[in-house]
Amino acid sequence: MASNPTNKKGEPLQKLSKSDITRLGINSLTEQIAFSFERMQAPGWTMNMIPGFKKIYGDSKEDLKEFMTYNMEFMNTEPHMATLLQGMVLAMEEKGTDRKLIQGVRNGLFGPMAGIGDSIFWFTVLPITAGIACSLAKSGSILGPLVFIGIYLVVGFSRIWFARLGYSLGSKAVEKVGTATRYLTGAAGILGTTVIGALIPSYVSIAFQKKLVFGVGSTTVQSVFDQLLPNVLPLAVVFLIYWLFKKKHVNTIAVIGCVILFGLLMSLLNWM
Amino acid sequence: MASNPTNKKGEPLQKLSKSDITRLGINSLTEQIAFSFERMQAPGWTMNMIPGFKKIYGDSKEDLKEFMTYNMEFMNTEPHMATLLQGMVLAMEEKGTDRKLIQGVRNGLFGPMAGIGDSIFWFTVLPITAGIACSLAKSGSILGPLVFIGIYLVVGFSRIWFARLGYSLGSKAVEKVGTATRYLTGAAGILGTTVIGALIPSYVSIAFQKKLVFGVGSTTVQSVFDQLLPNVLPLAVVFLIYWLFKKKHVNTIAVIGCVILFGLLMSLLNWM
Amino acid sequence: MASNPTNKKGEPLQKLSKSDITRLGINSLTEQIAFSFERMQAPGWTMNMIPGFKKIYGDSKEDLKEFMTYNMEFMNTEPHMATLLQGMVLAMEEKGTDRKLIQGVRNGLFGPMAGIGDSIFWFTVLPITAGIACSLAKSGSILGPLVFIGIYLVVGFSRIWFARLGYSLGSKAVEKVGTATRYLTGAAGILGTTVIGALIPSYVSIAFQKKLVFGVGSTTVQSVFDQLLPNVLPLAVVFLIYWLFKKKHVNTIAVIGCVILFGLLMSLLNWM
Amino acid sequence: MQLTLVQGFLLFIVGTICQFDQQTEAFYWFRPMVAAFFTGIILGNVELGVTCGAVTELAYLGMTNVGGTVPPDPLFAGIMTVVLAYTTGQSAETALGLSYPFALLAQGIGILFKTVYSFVPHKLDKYAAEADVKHFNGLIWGVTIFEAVFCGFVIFLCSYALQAPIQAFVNSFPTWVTHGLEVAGGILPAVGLAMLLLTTLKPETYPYLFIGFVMATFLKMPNVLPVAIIGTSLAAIDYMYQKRFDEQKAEAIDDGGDSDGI
Amino acid sequence: MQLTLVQGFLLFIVGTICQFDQQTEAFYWFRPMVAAFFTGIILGNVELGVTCGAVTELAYLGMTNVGGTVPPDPLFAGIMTVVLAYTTGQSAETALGLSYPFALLAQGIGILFKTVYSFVPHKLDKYAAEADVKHFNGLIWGVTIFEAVFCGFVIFLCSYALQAPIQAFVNSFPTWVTHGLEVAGGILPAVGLAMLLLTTLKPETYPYLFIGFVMATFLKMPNVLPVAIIGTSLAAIDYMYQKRFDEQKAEAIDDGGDSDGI
Amino acid sequence: MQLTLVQGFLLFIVGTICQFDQQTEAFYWFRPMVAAFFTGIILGNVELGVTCGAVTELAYLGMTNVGGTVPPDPLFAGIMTVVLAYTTGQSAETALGLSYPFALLAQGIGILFKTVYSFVPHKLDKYAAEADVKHFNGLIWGVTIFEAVFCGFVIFLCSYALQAPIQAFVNSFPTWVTHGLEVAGGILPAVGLAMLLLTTLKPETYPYLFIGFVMATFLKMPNVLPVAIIGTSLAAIDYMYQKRFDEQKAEAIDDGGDSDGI
Ligand SMILES: OC[C@H]1O[C@H](O)[C@@H](O)[C@@H](O)[C@@H]1O
Ligand SMILES: OC[C@H]1O[C@H](O)[C@@H](O)[C@@H](O)[C@@H]1O
Ligand SMILES: OC[C@H]1O[C@H](O)[C@@H](O)[C@@H](O)[C@@H]1O
Repeated sequence: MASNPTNKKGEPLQKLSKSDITRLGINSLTEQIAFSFERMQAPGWTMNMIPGFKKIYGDSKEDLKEFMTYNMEFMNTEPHMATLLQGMVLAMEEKGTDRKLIQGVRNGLFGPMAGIGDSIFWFTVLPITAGIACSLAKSGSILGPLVFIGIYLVVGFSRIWFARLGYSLGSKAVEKVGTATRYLTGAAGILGTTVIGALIPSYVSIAFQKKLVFGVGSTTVQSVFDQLLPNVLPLAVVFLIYWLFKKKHVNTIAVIGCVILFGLLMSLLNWM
Repeated sequence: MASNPTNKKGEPLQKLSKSDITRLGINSLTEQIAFSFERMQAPGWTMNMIPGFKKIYGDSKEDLKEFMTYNMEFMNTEPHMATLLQGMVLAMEEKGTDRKLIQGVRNGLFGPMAGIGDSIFWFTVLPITAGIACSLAKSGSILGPLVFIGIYLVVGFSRIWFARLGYSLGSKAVEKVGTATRYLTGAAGILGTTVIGALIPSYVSIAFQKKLVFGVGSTTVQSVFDQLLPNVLPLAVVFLIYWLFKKKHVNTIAVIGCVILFGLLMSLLNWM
Repeated sequence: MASNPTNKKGEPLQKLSKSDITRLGINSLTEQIAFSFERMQAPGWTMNMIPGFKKIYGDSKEDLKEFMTYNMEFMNTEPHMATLLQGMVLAMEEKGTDRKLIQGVRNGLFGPMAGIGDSIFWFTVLPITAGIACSLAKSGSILGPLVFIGIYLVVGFSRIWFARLGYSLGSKAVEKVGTATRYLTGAAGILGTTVIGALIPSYVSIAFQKKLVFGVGSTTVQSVFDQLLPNVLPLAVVFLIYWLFKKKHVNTIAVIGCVILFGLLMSLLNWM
Repeated sequence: MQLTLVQGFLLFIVGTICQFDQQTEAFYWFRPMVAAFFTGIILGNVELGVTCGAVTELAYLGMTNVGGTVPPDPLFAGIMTVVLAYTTGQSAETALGLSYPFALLAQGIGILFKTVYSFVPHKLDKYAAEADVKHFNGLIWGVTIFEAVFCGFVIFLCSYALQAPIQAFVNSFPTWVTHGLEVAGGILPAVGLAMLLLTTLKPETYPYLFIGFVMATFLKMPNVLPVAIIGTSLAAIDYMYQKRFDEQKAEAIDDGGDSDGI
Repeated sequence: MQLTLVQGFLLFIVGTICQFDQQTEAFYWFRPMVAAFFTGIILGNVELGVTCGAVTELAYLGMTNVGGTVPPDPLFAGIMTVVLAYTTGQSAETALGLSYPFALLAQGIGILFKTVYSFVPHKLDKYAAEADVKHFNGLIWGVTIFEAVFCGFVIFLCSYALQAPIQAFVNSFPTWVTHGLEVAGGILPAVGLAMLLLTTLKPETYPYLFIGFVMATFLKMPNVLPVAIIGTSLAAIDYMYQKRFDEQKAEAIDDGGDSDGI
Repeated sequence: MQLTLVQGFLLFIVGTICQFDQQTEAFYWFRPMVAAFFTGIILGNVELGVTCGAVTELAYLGMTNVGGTVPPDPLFAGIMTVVLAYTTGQSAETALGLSYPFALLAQGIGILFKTVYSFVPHKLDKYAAEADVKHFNGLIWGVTIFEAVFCGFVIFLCSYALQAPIQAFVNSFPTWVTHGLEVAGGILPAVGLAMLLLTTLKPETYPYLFIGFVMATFLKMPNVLPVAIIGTSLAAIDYMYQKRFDEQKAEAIDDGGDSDGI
């Protein structure tokens, strides 16, 4: 790390204030804007950080160019985790950290962080919030949607907190950032995988028709699977698709297509 | 450790016989005698060990003075664990171990040992014994109380065994005492915490009235908590009180007072 | 290890082909042939490997003598695991490994490997296969036995795969064989013990008669045990027999005799 | 009952706003629970909106765009379930079934946009190279708002303008097709989960997948929170061991170094 | 039915003995199961004593004096439940409710004694400084027996002498007060548990708290034994790892030292 | 119904084959599921065979010869249950009870053979010392086939030839004996499990025994597969730690060695 880093104009870098970080948190509510399959979240990711970057580097066009360009690389993670990473990036920029290193941290983390973020926000917060709201809403009470909206306002603005967390993590020595993120991704992996394991039986529903029997005898097909291991079919389907992705590099659209064809076929055969 | 330790009169220390230790175990049935909030178990703790100490140190008043004085410091642990510690103390006295060290071991251990002792005797032995006795007693059979009394006779006199265990642990090199107790408290902590976790839902009962609904709609308040996590209220209450103790240093009587006020309030509001 | 090992005739050792190993796998379907309490599986174990050994050592009677003799020592393990060990032994023979070492590996492994093999084949594959087959067969459908026979054809011929696995393990440096088997037995122990723990309640059935009450009161005897811990009797019986084997070195036939006497006694007393 | 033009227009506005939220994932207003609530207000039957929202929300819980995928659209499902329950007088459950084709339609639109918009980053690269923040931000906001308005307009069409023909088209589906799509819908969440496994599943985490699976299969839990609690607990236990491993190593190195002096 | 003087006197004796046991926690005769049994014998209705004992024991299971706290008194609850069932002819369950105020009364007395007795250790310090074992022991036994006899006497008052006025006083409580105290009684065990957590809860043990909690919430167990079994198993697993860590370290130091020679 | 001589003879053949399979444990044709199926075919009532096979298989699941023990014989149980259901016209469950003595008889025969055959390895030692493969293999196959044929013949006797007298003998058992044997049969699987524990139970694996036990006691599982899944998961977690311990050690040694140079 350079002692007393400067921008290309030779001016010393400025420090970000707490309100700059708060603003980053609010900006990043649009982190996923202009999403496309090409670069996914790169546009929003870059845009959100521009005000903070300008604060640090002043109006040096040269620096801004570099910054915008290297950030426009492919990027996709869970939005709250994106905010956290944005905080880390700005903190490292502020210290004049080598951009190779910043890129390394970002590219190494967005995948694993997506894992934890999705486990938390998509797969734990959403079903619990929805569960509570639905139980309130069942009889038509507006308390249901109001609670839902309320919780998600908090979840939305929690980005401010994630921005701060990321900023303070990023301010640590680079080495410590490494250790911290290693532990984080380790823990995240365990939590995420456990939750996904539990979601398989409740999210994926696939079962043979109740009345479907083997040609001979009256035992139903589904009962045999249940005898083997309840929910074995959802488990198998998830692993099958996982394998298609991982080993066969099939793309998502193709998989979705196959699923739909499979559904139609099963319906036609009257098997499911 | 001094080679050939003596008492203040210059007489060599004596060894305790097995029956001395047995006697210690029986004595310690009164370890909690004269309990007060000031020093809790210190009186009984000290009293129980006097016969053994006299055996070792002869009738040297000087030594006895010192012994009684340093033992009258604050002390509170689960009674069986106290017996174990008493055994350790006498063993170390017998070896002429430095009293600073003895005090260190005692003060370092009585807290964690309370944890394991309470987990075992208050929170595992009692509910199980009670459960069995109640199931026998339900229809009025005296087998219930007899079994209860019988089990607790064994539990009471098990102190003899604890005294022996403590004595043999204390006879080991001080260093090994350290290692052994470290492992012991580690394991104790895990066992104790697991059991406490399980007791929360069965011991603490707090729930909103069955018929209490939110102003709008007919969903009951309690059902929303159950939807979130069954037994979440008992869990929350335990953590709240834990936090009051730990961070706010509120004293027990005040907490009990608050709980009673809270109960009265909930009753008045007809919420619980 | 001798570089360029030879047989007693001074001829260089030959390599086994893939089909030799396949043949070993098929041969070992009879690994348990001529079983007696004296040496248990030693005869089949030895016999199965003779063709492979002859391939390596040619028709040197001297070598074959030695080979057959040291293999005729006591041997008992789960048959599939035996196949795996046979593969390892032939691989080591092929490398001219010292026979002391081969014997060491064999004698060190057949016990632990029996543990894992039995856990897998007797205690996991069998109940699951039987469960599925029975659910299909309940209404008389021949699908039941056919599925059973089908699965066990696969299980039987899986020995070919085990032979290959063993052969490739045995071809590794002896040191690595050591590490691999250490991890293997560790993992095997955990899996096996977990499964056995679960089988206790479902395989062992022992309970007092429903209507048996204590002399006084109407609480049934069995309900008290259930109150203490469901399935505590099966657990206790397994530990009792385990203790008889381990500490008292009682032999199996005697234990079975006692169990039968106990059953008759309980029946006579009308307690069970 | 018929929708009035004003209601159709208001739905256009709500649809646009919620769709914008769906693109940014800012406040989760694109979830059926919220979108259906707003629709209920517009149609003058809040209770219907809330009830349909609850039913639809639960059915679409697994429909996430994890990993950038596009599932049958929860926003369209939320709005159209209320609209169809309102216009046909059917129950929330039946309306949920009827709204499924609209969710598929919107899924198609979503995929289209995310594919076509692949030209956007290339333009943005150019602006970035010139540090032209104004055009950079302008393009980003422009395309996003365009997609939102477009979807809002489709909602207007489906609910008001083309009500009759669209419904006719939908009704022309034979039952086996509708049912087949439902079967597929039940399986679709597996795609999101498999996608997620691509990032979280490693040799070290495999065991935990099965622990979670077995818990959910054999314990009666109201939601996934208890599993998350256990998952966090197991992660914490592992974290402590990993930390001790590292400390150990550090100490060992130190001790190794120190030991020279002995 | 009325109690006779003899019965009142015998209750005084049983009360004194059991209270002494409560102070020393020697044989758990202060638990309702035992105290109620003795009371039943005295009242000539063993079966009633046993039944009331069972009901009260279960209700007061959580009432422990862990950490030196004083809960609503299980001894008074045990005795008075039988007495009240006997005198009022009510069921064990109803009598349990009626006995609650007496348990609170005794709780008050207990707290008072343990507070007032704070003077005792100071005196004992003096005797200790003089190695005066006789007075040391004398004071200890004296104050303990005094408390026991005092409580025995209160039991005598409550059950025999002041039966009528006390009951009148108790009956004057409005229902909301009695119910409120019951609600509080349900929460009180949390105090003992929280207290215990002060010693057992550490960063390393947190996960296990939740494992225990989830087990108890979602498994149907007759008591806490299965959790204790699992807790012991987990403790054993952790113990083995901790031991290996230490061995590793020791070896590493040795090896480090040895390696110089290589 | 009576068996014909041809049927008796066919049962002899099936019995011999399945018994040979029982001795080698090659294809599990000695399990009731298969043996009863074949018997059903021979008796011309496949459905009866299959149904009896299912009932018997479940009852004998725990009857394993783990560790070289000999349990009540599943093969005889499988065949005789079908035969008895066929001849007496009783239900499968009743026939299962009646077949129990035959399973005990065959258990006795099995123990006898495995004891008497202890002379075999001594002979084999001699052949081995002479590298006489021909006689070595010949003796092995000879004794094995002899045992199989012998058992096949006993099946022939039980099912056809001595039908009447054997049944008379069996019926002469008082109920308490039959019931007593059933009680013992329920406990017998404990022997196999205890035997297995001799090899798998170590200080390190103790905890897992209880984890498995608690799972099976408190979760409703159709079979042992979920426990095997969890067992594998726990084994994998432990494996990862053990591996890290070893790596750590290796590194520590290296680092210790390297540190000299610092
Ligand atoms: O999976 C990571 C991430 O992928 C996409 O960007 C979106 O669907 C997000 O909601 C998700 O969190
Ligand atoms: O908590 C430790 C200890 O505290 C007090 O001394 C008593 O309540 C004991 O019963 C308890 O075991
Ligand atoms: O227990 C090991 C082993 O023992 C005997 O050889 C047989 O019963 C086998 O089936 C078993 O696997």
